[in-house]
Amino acid sequence: MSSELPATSGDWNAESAARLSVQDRLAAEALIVDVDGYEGPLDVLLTLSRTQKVDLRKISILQLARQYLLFVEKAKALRLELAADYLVMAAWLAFLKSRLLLPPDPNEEGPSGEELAAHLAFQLERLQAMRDAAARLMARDRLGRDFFARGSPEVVERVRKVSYSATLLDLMQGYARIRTRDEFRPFALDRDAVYTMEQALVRMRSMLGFAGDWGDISTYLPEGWHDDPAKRRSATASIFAASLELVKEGKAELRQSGLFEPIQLRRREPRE
Amino acid sequence: MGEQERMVEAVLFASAEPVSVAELNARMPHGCDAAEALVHLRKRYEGRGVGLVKTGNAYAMRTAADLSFLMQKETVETRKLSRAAIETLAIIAYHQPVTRAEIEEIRGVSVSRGTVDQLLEMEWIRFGRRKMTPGRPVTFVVTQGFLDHFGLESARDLPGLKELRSAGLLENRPPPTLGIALGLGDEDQDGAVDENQSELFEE
Amino acid sequence: MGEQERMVEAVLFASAEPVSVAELNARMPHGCDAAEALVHLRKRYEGRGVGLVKTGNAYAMRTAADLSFLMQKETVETRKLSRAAIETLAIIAYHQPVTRAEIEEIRGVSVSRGTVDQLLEMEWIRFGRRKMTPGRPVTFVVTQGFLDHFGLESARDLPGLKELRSAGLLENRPPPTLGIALGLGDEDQDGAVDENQSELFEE
Repeated sequence: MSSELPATSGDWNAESAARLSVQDRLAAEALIVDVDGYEGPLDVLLTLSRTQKVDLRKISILQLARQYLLFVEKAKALRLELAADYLVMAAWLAFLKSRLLLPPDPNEEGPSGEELAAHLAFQLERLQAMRDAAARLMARDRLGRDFFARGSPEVVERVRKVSYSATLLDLMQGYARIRTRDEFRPFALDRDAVYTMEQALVRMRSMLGFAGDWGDISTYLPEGWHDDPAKRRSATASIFAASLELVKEGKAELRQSGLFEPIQLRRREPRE
Repeated sequence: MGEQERMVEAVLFASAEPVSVAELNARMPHGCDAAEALVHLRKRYEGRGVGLVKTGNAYAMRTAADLSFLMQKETVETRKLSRAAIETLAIIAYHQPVTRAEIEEIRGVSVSRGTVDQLLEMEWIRFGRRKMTPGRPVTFVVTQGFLDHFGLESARDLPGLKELRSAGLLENRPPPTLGIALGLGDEDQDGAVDENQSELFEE
Repeated sequence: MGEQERMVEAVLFASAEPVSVAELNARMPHGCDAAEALVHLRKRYEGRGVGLVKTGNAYAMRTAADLSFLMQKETVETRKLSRAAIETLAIIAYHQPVTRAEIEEIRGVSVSRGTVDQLLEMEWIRFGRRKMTPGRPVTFVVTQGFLDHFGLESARDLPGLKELRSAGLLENRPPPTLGIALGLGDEDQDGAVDENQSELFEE
């Protein structure tokens, strides 16, 4: 389904075209859109019914049926492919039209043409009512546009953090802890037995280039950090942390065959 | 100012979402009566820059709508809804609980899955109870989030609801089609069988 | 209630961040005096469940501190801020602007990148000006969010060492030294071993 329906207002009803006002013609020309623009046959009927300029309750279904059939004829003439439901509606309206025009056959079963027409009118009115309701709904004051919720809701996590994890007291105690330590202990001594992760990273980065095959990470311990238990522990921990960091960066791989087994590392070949 | 009023005020202020009376009571010390405190609080905030708003069975603090001009910074761009989505939403709101087939009957076209998905995703609609008709189709209803967004206390406060109802436009009037029109296979005119089928095909 | 008071109330309520007087004035219609409206508003909320709070040079609405117990139910999960992070944060607050080297100097251990990143991410610290020393290192300062969170008007309001001592927060005895502290860079020297481990698990 594509392109446009170059119909003019006159096409709908040639005789009355001359009598149509400019406004009527504009309304009718609203139909000159591709069929995709319509939300189904009922939408087309509703649009067509506006050209009648009357209350939907007093609409002439007969006239509407004619207009719709013309609309479909026009589309066919332009060799536009109409969706099946448009054609089904056309057939149904043709049937309705004949029922409305012909004198009622007393032997015929089923609802009268008037009943069918009344239901179609009801459907159109109901659809129009829903459209109006939708428009009114969307025009209401709306959250985030016209009225607003609390901009900084005191959520959950944050509130918890106040009471639990980082209170002013924590902060001051933390500070006090450091200052007290400072007053009594020269920190320089501590660093002796500390091999930082940064140091470990620098060391491992420079060595990584040669680690093509799996090797125990303990082999990365620096000289002189093997014997003193405190120093060895510090260096081991940092080497391990640095290994994890390298893995995170995608530069190395780690493996361990089981609990407490040696941890092995090798360089990871860059993927290209 | 009553202590309970203070508490309700604090809880509602702290939350961006509406808070139900039950939850208020649960959070306040035992023996408190949130409902009564809410009455006082609502009065206290009358005519102010923010006010107490009821939405569904919950309450929330919201800024006064006449001050929206101050809030350019806070305005959130809502995703633009298609015409189909807006109409579908209105039909669900006014006809709820409503089945997909009923929505299609009203709009005269099939409801695309994307439309329903979008509304579900925005948490403006949700599934309601299954209908006790053949095939037991699922129904859709609007959510509290919908009420909150459109500033409605309840679905009964939808604009024009009474008029629509008294005009009979919210009725599910069965089409007077029997026998003859069936041959045309018109889905819109037809009853339960087609309804169920369209659901089958789409799901 | 003054119209300007209503406006300030609504803006402070809806804003995600504390708002300065200058911004209030910029957002309100020409000729409004936000500062004056704030005075009235502050008075109006005295003793209520929420109150007007000044943080830095900006204003925000906060629930009353004595009602914080009401927010408990909303809590889902929290991660405790690690000791390393608290200490780093404290040092930044007390010594700002301070470089990483200076923090390490004070703490006696190196500061891990993760700790600084976490604090930056929480928006409790930010980068300050570079120091005019060799290498022009960056400095860290605390943010408005930090002041906001800890209910401080400015970092200068933090109690000094003397006050800490008189409040009993400063232990006069050095904590026992455990020479075997793990050297994971960011660990405390004086903490018990299990504390260090819990830090490992928390980060």
